[in-house]
Amino acid sequence: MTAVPSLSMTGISKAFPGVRALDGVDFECLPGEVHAICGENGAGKSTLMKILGGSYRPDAGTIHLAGKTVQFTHPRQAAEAGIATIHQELSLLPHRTVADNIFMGREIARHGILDKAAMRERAAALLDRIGAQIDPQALVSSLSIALQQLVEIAKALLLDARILVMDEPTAALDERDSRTLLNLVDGLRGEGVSIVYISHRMPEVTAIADRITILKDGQKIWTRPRDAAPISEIVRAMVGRDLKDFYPSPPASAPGEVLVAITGGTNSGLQDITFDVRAGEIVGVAGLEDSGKGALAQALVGDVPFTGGTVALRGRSIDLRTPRQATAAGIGYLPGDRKREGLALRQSVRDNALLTLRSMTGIFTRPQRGALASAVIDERLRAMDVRAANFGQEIGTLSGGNQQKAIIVRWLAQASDILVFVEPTRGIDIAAKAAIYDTMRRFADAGRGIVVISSDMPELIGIADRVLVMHQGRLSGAVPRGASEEDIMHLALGLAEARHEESGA
Amino acid sequence: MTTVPQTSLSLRRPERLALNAGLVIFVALYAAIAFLQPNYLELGLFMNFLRRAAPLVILACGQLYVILTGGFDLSMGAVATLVVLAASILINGDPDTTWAVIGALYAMGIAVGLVNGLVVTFLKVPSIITTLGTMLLVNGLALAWSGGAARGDLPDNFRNLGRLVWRDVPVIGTLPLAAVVLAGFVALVWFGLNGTVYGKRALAVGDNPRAAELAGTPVAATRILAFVVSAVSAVTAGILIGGFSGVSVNAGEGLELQAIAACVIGGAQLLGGRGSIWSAVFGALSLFALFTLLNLLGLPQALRDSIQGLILIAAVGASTWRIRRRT
Amino acid sequence: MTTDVVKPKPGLSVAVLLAGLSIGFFVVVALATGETAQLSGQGVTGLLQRMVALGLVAIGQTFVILVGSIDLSVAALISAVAVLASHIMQGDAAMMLPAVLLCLGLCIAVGFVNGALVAYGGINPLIATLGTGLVIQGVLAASFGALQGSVAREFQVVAYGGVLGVPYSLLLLASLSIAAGLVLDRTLFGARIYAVGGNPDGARLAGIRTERVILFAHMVASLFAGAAGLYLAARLQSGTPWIGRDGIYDLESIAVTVIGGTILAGGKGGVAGTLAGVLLFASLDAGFNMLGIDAFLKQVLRGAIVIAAVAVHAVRARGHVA
Amino acid sequence: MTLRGLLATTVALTFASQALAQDFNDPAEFKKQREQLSMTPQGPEGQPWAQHLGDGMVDTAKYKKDGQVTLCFSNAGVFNPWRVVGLNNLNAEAELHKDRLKELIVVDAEGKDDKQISDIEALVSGGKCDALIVSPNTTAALTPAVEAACAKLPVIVFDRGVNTSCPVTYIHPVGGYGFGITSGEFIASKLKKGDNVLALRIMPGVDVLETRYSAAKNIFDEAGINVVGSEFTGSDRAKTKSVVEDYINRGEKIDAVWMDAGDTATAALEAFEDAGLPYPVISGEDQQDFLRKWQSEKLTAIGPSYPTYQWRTAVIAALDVLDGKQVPGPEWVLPQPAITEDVLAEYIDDRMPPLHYSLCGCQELPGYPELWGGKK
Repeated sequence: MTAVPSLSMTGISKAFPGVRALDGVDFECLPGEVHAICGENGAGKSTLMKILGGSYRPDAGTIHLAGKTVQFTHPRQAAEAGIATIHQELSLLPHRTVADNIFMGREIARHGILDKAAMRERAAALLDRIGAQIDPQALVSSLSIALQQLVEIAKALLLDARILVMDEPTAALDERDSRTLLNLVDGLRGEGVSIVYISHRMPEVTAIADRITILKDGQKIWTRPRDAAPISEIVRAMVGRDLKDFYPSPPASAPGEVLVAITGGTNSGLQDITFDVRAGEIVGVAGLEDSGKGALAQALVGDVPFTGGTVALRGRSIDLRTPRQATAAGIGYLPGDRKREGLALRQSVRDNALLTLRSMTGIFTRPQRGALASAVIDERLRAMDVRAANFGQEIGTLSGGNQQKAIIVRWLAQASDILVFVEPTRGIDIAAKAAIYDTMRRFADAGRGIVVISSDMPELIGIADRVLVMHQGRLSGAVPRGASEEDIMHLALGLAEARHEESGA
Repeated sequence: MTTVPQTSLSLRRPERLALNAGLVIFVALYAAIAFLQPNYLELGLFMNFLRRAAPLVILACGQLYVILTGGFDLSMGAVATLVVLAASILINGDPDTTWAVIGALYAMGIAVGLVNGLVVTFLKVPSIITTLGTMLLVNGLALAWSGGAARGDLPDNFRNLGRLVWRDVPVIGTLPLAAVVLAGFVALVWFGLNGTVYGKRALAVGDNPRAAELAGTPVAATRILAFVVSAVSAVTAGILIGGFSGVSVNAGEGLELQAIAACVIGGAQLLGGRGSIWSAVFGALSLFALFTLLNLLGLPQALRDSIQGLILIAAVGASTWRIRRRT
Repeated sequence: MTTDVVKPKPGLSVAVLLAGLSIGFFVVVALATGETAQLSGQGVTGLLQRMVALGLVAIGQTFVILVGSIDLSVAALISAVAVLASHIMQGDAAMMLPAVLLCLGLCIAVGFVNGALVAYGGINPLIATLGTGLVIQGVLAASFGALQGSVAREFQVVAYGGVLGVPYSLLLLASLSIAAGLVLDRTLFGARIYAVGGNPDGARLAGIRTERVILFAHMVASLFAGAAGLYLAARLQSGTPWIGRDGIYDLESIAVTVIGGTILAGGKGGVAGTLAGVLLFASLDAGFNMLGIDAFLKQVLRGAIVIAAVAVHAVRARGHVA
Repeated sequence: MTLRGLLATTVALTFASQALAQDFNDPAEFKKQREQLSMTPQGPEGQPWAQHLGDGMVDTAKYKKDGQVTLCFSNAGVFNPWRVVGLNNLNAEAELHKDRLKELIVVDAEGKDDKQISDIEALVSGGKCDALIVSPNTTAALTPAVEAACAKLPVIVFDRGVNTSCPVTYIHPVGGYGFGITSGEFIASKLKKGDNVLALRIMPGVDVLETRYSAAKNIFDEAGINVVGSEFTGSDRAKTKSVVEDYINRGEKIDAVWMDAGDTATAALEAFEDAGLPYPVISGEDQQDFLRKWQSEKLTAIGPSYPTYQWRTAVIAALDVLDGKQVPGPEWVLPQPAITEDVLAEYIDDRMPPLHYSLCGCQELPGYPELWGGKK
């Protein structure tokens, strides 16, 4: 292709206090091209995109759009230049309608007066174009995360952008919704849109991208066409070494006694959930976005409790009405949305790791006594290989992987029996992923159990000893280790009744 | 972004700065006072300064608990007023009942704190509205009970708490009882935040209540306790105010905003997650030193408000700027 | 994928419910105490007139709360405007226009300072506006001696005149309410306010100059406070530096706004709810008078009602509030 | 930038204010009140609330109304102890006239001008009232509302006035200058030229308080007494005590304390006690706590007053008007006695609460002393 690149960034550098985020990075994207950027967290992907989106100003380097030099000082200018960004974190207004959200910042107005009818019509048309059956008049807060993601996409399309930046657009989506999205991307490519695609999901990247660029430590490693970049190459370039043993090997011995048994668990989002978790076992839970797998996690940790059925821990019936009760019973929770539900961002790494211990001990406990002592928790954090210059630093400054490890330390310190992981590696780079999988395996091998709920099917297949599949609030079946993605999808779509049903072991 | 060792240094600094900000402002203001009026360097006058600042410092400490957990307590001033009026009515001139009445006052304070905490946590009414409501309610109750004016005098044993000054104390010369109460109270609230796990729970709850809840923190109890501590500190301050100057219907007027301002000047962050007991202590001392300085300067009364406003904005602006600079 | 269509006007139902309760209370009390004259046109006009000053301030407060900020300086600004207006007019009708313009200019300036401190200075709005309020109050009290005067007789028509039995002040409140409602619902500015209040980061990424929106919202709030100040000057003939503070317009305007269903975090709510909250306060005032409730007990009841009124819709919220 | 701008404005306005400060110093009024202080009141002996100074009377035959009547009272508020005692007086006086009074409707404006205007409008339009008593929150603000009420029914105004002559009568004691004259002259008589007096005031800008200070200041200036400071205390005891302590700590010699209201007088005295200093000469008011302290500590003191018995007068006047009797008017000036050492003992009543105003004229009223918070 010899077309003029619709986007060309050359020699982009950006430094933050103490960190060289980008160092002379070149990047270009042709019209009708999907160009993926891969790299570990901290490699500089987001910074590069924030510069493109006008949120940051580069220290050095130039940006050309269709050959013309541009300089952005506010996201608005980038938007006006035809750059649309779909952000990793949803930026919607929950109390406003879908139409209001799609037109946020770009309302159709004449002399400052909104033309609501026109906006509704165009919103409906846009939603139609991406195949989303969403009423433009619906409140965003009434939509599922997946539908909200589609609203985000509609928002970006509104611009008729020539350049579309998608930063982990499938992070919140399940397999089916992800496929819809990838089809959409394909369609946009056909319309001549340049798409910058950022994702940690390798299969997705190799399926959709025309070219792939690898960033590491703020520098570009290489840019290659898709065919010249097999996954193993990509991973090696990102991590700087081979990652052959990505998933830990399965346990040598069979699972032990039943740790927790749920019988007939029911609430507004769940029906008749019956399963158990044995000592030494990692149980995966798969399902589409609205299958109830999130509700299952919330019920297990007492956040949105079961209203019917029984939960027994080591044979004893227990109540799980609040997260505190679940914690006391030995069930720990690693939420999918780390920033909103997992971390106190302005507190230190150490404080976050100690949060549960401190919460469950008596209120008059001395803060430095026994397991609460800084030295003890620091040792645990080091053992988990949480990388921070100092465990007294605010956890908000750490990478996602290190944050996730700190939360794991929180529950290890509490000596929980069962850990409920939701999307344990969402937005986490590959090296940290491997470490987290390893920790999960070791945790289970020590005679404890894990329930891992994930939308990342290769992950479930790789880590779980068996996978429960949910469909419309029910368990539609279970598959043993070694099952294929197709088997799981079949159950998740409700197409088969318990093909691989098995009784607990 | 890769973490480079330097960042950790710059990240650790704010903690120390938060402590120092209030202290620095206080030392600067007190130095200015001493420059204008050198005898303020005498221990006796410093003790007297502490005696008078004691109620505000105590209120700020209580307010800090609530601020750490992410809320506000606007009802403190009303509680202090209630305490003064209720004490005069209940003691009714009989010094023998003083200690029993003080117990009853704390019970009332705890009741107000519980109401605040329960309404905020279970009825989900934002604390600024809840405590505005209880402020009106408690103030109204106090006035209705007393009929709108002081109903009796306080006996000397009650007054002594805020008024008594021991003279000829070895080493320090004079020692006001209020300063002892202050030291004791600060030690207690310091212990609450630093000597038990409560302080860290409160910070986590103020920072991210949802995350804290999912990590097993008793969020409601943590919040409620903060309001109770705040109310208890308002009772203590009320007792000192009543002791210092006697009964009046406006004993606590406006103290809640001063307490919030004090915490903020000392470096605590509104809406939670940042601050230490020293933010409250030195913030309050700074604010009180400012009042004293403005008195000494003999500026027109009205302008003192203006200057207080400017200082408030400047102090918060400076700490905002510090936080911004490192992110 | 299916969508449950949740209709987007929950604010209106809060408003209707609240207004209904307020009117119901007023009517029941009037009938029970035999004060049927209060249900006449004149009585109702009197009830509505109790809404004007607080209503004006509260509409402005609604703008800043919607944008995720808050304004504690309104009380001081009301006093400042009332004092300044009467000082400039000195009873001279010819000075009406200059006085009004100058007052509104002052409001714009104060709103600008508030907005700049909050939006560009990043200072917590409670502290920023508490600070500017203190500054204004101080300057005002210090200069009060120099700023005496009274408004022109002709200007008092704003408060005491009317057409067909409807006071101009009510028409003023009604028209400004409708205008404010339309601005929020139908204009670009309104949409931006909801966007910035609902999700400041998202709004910024969507290309909205969030700082500017916050700045303008503060200017609107100050202008409405100014309108209230001018109305009070007309009604009271001259301003004193305490009318704002004595009226507790700062905390009361926040309370009625929140009672009306606008959430303190911003991004949800509207003028209709706020007005319903104001009507509630007016009905309580009038009703308590008819019932002859003791001044102190009134305070107790009002405190309890503020909490209860907010609790009614807050209690359904999931998650934590601070 | 903006901050500096604000500061500049602040400073500029302050200087302007000092240059242009409004004059609460009216020599004619000063002279008039000085004369009134020494006048012999007319009316029943020993009942100062029914007495008046000067000769003016107004005819009220046109308001005469037979049978039981309803009185309405629009109160500015009960935001200080003086008004609390006053309201009790008014209620108790009404109690005396049960046979004539069908109802006394009291509405409270909570210190808000705007509310008081609405309250008056509602009372007038309610049609229940036969006469209206108004204690205005501020003079100018209430004028239009009172004017409108005058057109419908007889209006009696007391305490603060209104800028209209339409009320049947305006009841008030001699006034602020009188208060300042009594206290100022006493202090001047006890001090030497060049001695220091500290003035403690409630708040600036309030007419009835500013005139007290201006009168006293005139007298101090004449006598060559040095006013070391004039401080506002907001009627707050803690603040009063702190302010006085600050002056003492400054090493200032304070020979006398002048106060424009006595509710924090004992707090000011405590500052001297705590510092181990002798009590200064002091002018307070007629509050019980001050009088008791005066007696027990043998102070050199005076208690000028702004008597709360005027609240009784308002009801008396209203009923007289409805009886068609002549009443003193258009201003009903009540005597404004001061408590001096000679009569101190008779004003002390140990049953009463500390902030009870001794010149309430309420000792004979039904419900005394419990209604005023006293012990039996």
